[in-house]
Amino acid sequence: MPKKVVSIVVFPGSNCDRDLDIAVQKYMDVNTELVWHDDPNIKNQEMIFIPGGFSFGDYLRSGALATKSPAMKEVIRLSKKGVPIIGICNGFQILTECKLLDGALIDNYKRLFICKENFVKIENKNTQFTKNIHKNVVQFPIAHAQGRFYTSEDNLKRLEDNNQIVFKYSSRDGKINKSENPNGSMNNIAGIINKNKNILGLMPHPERAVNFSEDNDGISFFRGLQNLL
Amino acid sequence: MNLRKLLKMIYRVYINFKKGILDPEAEAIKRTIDSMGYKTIKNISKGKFFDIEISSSKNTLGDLEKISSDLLSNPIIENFKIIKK
Amino acid sequence: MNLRKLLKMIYRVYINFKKGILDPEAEAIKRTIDSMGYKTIKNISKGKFFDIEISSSKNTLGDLEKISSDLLSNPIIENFKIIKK
Amino acid sequence: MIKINKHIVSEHGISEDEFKLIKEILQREPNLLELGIFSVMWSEHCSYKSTKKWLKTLPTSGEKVICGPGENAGIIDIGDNEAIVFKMESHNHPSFIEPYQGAATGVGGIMRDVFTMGARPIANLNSLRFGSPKHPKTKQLLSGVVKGIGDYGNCVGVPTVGGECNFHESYNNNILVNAMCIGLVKKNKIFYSIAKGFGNPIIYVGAKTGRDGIHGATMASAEFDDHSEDSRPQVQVGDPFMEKLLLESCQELMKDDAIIAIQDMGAAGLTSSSFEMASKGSCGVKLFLDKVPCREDKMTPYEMMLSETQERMLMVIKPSKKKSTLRIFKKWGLEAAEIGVITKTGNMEIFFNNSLVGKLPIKPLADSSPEYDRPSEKPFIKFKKENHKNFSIKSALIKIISSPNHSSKKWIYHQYDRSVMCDTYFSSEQSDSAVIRVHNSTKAIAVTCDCNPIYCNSNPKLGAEIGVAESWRNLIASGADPIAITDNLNFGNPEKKEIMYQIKEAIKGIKTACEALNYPVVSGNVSLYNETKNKSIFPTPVIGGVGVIKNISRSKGLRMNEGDKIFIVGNSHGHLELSEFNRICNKNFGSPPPLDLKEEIKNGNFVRNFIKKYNSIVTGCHDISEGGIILALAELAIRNEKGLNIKIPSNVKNSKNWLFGEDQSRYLLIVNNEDIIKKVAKKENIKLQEIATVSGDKFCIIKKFEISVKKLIKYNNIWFENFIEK
Ligand SMILES: Nc1ncnc2c1ncn2[C@@H]1O[C@H](COP(=O)(O)OP(=O)(O)O)[C@@H](O)[C@H]1O
Ligand SMILES: [Mg+2]
Repeated sequence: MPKKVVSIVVFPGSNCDRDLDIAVQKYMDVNTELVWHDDPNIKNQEMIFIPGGFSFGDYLRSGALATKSPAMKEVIRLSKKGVPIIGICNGFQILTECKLLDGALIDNYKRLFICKENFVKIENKNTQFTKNIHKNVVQFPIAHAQGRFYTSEDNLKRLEDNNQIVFKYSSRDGKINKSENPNGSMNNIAGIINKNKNILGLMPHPERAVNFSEDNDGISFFRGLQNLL
Repeated sequence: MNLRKLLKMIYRVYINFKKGILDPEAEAIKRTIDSMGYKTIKNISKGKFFDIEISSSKNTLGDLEKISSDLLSNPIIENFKIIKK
Repeated sequence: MNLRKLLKMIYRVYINFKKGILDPEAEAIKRTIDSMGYKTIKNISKGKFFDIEISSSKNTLGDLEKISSDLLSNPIIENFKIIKK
Repeated sequence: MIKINKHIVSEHGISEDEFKLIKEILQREPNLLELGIFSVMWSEHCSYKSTKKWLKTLPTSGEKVICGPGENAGIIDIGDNEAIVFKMESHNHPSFIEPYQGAATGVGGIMRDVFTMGARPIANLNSLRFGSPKHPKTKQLLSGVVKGIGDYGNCVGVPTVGGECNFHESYNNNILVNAMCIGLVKKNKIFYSIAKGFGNPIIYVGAKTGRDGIHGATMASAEFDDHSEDSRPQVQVGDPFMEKLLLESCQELMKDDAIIAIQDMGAAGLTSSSFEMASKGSCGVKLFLDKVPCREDKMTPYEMMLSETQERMLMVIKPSKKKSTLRIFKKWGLEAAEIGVITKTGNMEIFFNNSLVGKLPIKPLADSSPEYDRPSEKPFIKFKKENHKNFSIKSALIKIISSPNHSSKKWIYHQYDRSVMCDTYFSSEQSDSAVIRVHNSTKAIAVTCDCNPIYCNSNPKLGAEIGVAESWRNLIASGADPIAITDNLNFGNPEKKEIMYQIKEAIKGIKTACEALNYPVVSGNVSLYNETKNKSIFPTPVIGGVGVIKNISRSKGLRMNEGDKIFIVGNSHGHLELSEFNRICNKNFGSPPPLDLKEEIKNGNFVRNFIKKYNSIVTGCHDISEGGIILALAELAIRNEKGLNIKIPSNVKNSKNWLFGEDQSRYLLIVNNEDIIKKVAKKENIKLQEIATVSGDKFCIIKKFEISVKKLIKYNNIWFENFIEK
């Protein structure tokens, strides 16, 4: 049987596209199609990834300029049909700027780019994206300057009530407190899902946690996505 | 003065954070000002603006509104205001 | 209205790039606006502002000048302008 | 037309003799455009006039060297049809004037030097020197420079994997920002800057030309005076997004065989890039300046030729590939234009508005660029008499690990994306050198930057030798075979005899060490006139070393496990002069520790072979440098959050000297089997001493003192936090 094909949308300033491509092919056992941002058609609609990086230099606000790309218009259309979509880092920023996900990602509290290893607690294991990850706490690096999740109090409550918060920054043993919050995100939020549960956005980089050792947590993240196809 | 120049107009779009959003930059600046010994500065807030040169058309303001709300600002976190210069 | 309120004033400090300094952000925004199909937008430039609340003193403006040039702006690449709101 | 007079000539930094030479070459008076071109081409920055004579003496070839100095960057062979391209470059003056943009554009410039040659940048490093933390400008300079370096590399998506950052008052008004870039290229896909083929088009691509940094190149070579801070200097703004577009479009274009020659527009912009390409290919050039994409109105030929707008490239391409080339640039949203043609006249002919506005012979201009043998004289170093302090071992250790230079640099490296590209095995806080996997292979590259200006100030030759040896040692400690270096020579005003002495001696030191270690110089950069109000920086010849690790599973970091034993390889004599310990005691005089290059080689080869042969026995490795044995051990404890039981050998007479001494050519080897290492060392006649056992959570020197590792970590973190937050 030929392998399934997963789409990765690439912007001129994407820089995690190669890393994501490798992780997806290797651990989801699929082929990939890189969709250039000005392509209004996305042929392979099984699943779509929006990679990290600095689409259009992240000028104005991270992800803002990317929302106007023809490929993103198509992503928005497909999202309504329930196509699974995952945005990582800049991808998450783009999805919030498109209003496909709630809230906004603004300057880190200390206003500095931050790159470090981080622990992330899986808050909701009942999503199609997370149900196959065995651990409750995973280690994914973060690397961003605008990762502080913000939304209105009402919205935040709705997100919590609907179980839309999927990842939170935590300690190694899953404790969630201020000292483990790298960027000042509301309630340590690191990743959320939309109401229909087909669109996931997260700031940490699972695709960077697949190298050098077989028990890196990114591997189980991508392996766990296989059953979606 | 020629006609083309007449038809060009500049609008300024002001954008600032909505109330209640923590702006660590403004806070840091305030702390620095305090530490410099200026006692009269009570408060400081930050925003950005865009000067947009537009060749007039029927729908100048409509276009500007749309660009401002759709691209230049993010309504979840920011307010905008358009003023003719 | 009480007296304290009367004595407070708000100044706005506008900061923008000096002429001739490359502003890659404004250029990137302009390209996106073009690609969105707005033909009337001719030019766009960017700046920031600070709203500063000050309890009046003898040297309000002098203080503001100093803060603006020393802290808020980078005189090597930016100009500033202070306006009473 | 402006008449050239004495004043204009000197404004351009051209001496009377040089002006005479210009007239000889042209057989007439130059016009302003031509004078401007001469001035940038003959500036210290572009012509290396004060150092050329001495740089020529450096060893630059070797079995693994594919391309030595003279191109945009140096290239070494790492086998399997793969090569590593690397170079270091300074952006000192611009970073002092505008730290954020200065540092950012420095990173951009060095990356272009590397990807111009066909390589994909895989790692960035930087070597930073700031003034005293007490100096009012230091904090803002530090914040701006670090943010500028981070933002630029992060946006382009190249990991910034390491470097060094030190504070010393000699840099109060002249900080140093040296950026290094390492790229990976297929050996049969290397591109050079040799223009060829009469009639071939010259293509300009990238940012539009503005009036940025006109006279930037001459500025970088002229001593600062009191006014330069207020007089509006020309700073360039970097656009990392544009850089990313250039990088990707060039990579795409290079898959095809369209490019004949390619060169980034760095210092002296269009002038130096076009001259260098033509001069290397012994051909002529016609430039049509009306075609140059400009950002601003009414730019003059003088401005266009001298502009230093960033993120621009110049290339000569095959005429048949013009269309496909322009299509690729269009796909990436880049502005490209055909601005000239290769000719056989040997002249540079510059046209504007259909008239010839400048004509210069290329070869004579390049070949007769001045070369000076400036007088030199050993300086007399005065030492201020100061009150010496004394410290116990414990308080000295705490003082050192919480000092600006030895505090944790977390605040800095957290701002650098170290993990993008997924090939960073160790960033430099995890190992003596950063280790980057060669993509899709089991090979790796090790990289490090080193310099000890305190040593160099006292004895520039020995100091530079030690710098080279230390970089060699750092590579070995990471499990690598050292291959070659790049260097960045930062000095004061070469027209002063004492400075010229430092320069010559430092180059001699590099030469001596590189020859002994079979460690050639393949690229480099010189930054002179680093002085303000007659006060020069300490001589700072930064060495960037590159090594290869055949199998990444044999690379070593600062790792240790409970129960491991730690051994010292090499002789410890207790040399305290100019050590970190003496410096905290206010003793700032004396000589650097002696360096025996034979012993360096012997110990280094022992460690190197031992790691290779007994990989599974060696948990980690660390070189011993500033701060001596005790600091090296403390760094291991802090890094691993694990305790150590340290036993000073019984024959040691003065434990302070022994613990803090900075004798060279030493390593700490962390092993899980003591018998084998003892046996092998004995057989090879290597000095080996057992020093510690990994155990518990306390840093304990038996019979002296103990302190919890938690506390050590706190002391190690405290300085940066306080300095930045306040
Ligand atoms: N100190 C040095 N040691 C070795 N090579 C050097 C040194 N300084 C400069 N070079 C070489 O001289 C050439 C010109 O360098 P440079 O002017 O820095 O290039 P760029 O045009 O990129 O600024 C390069 O090939 C460089 O490697
Ligand atoms: Mg170059």
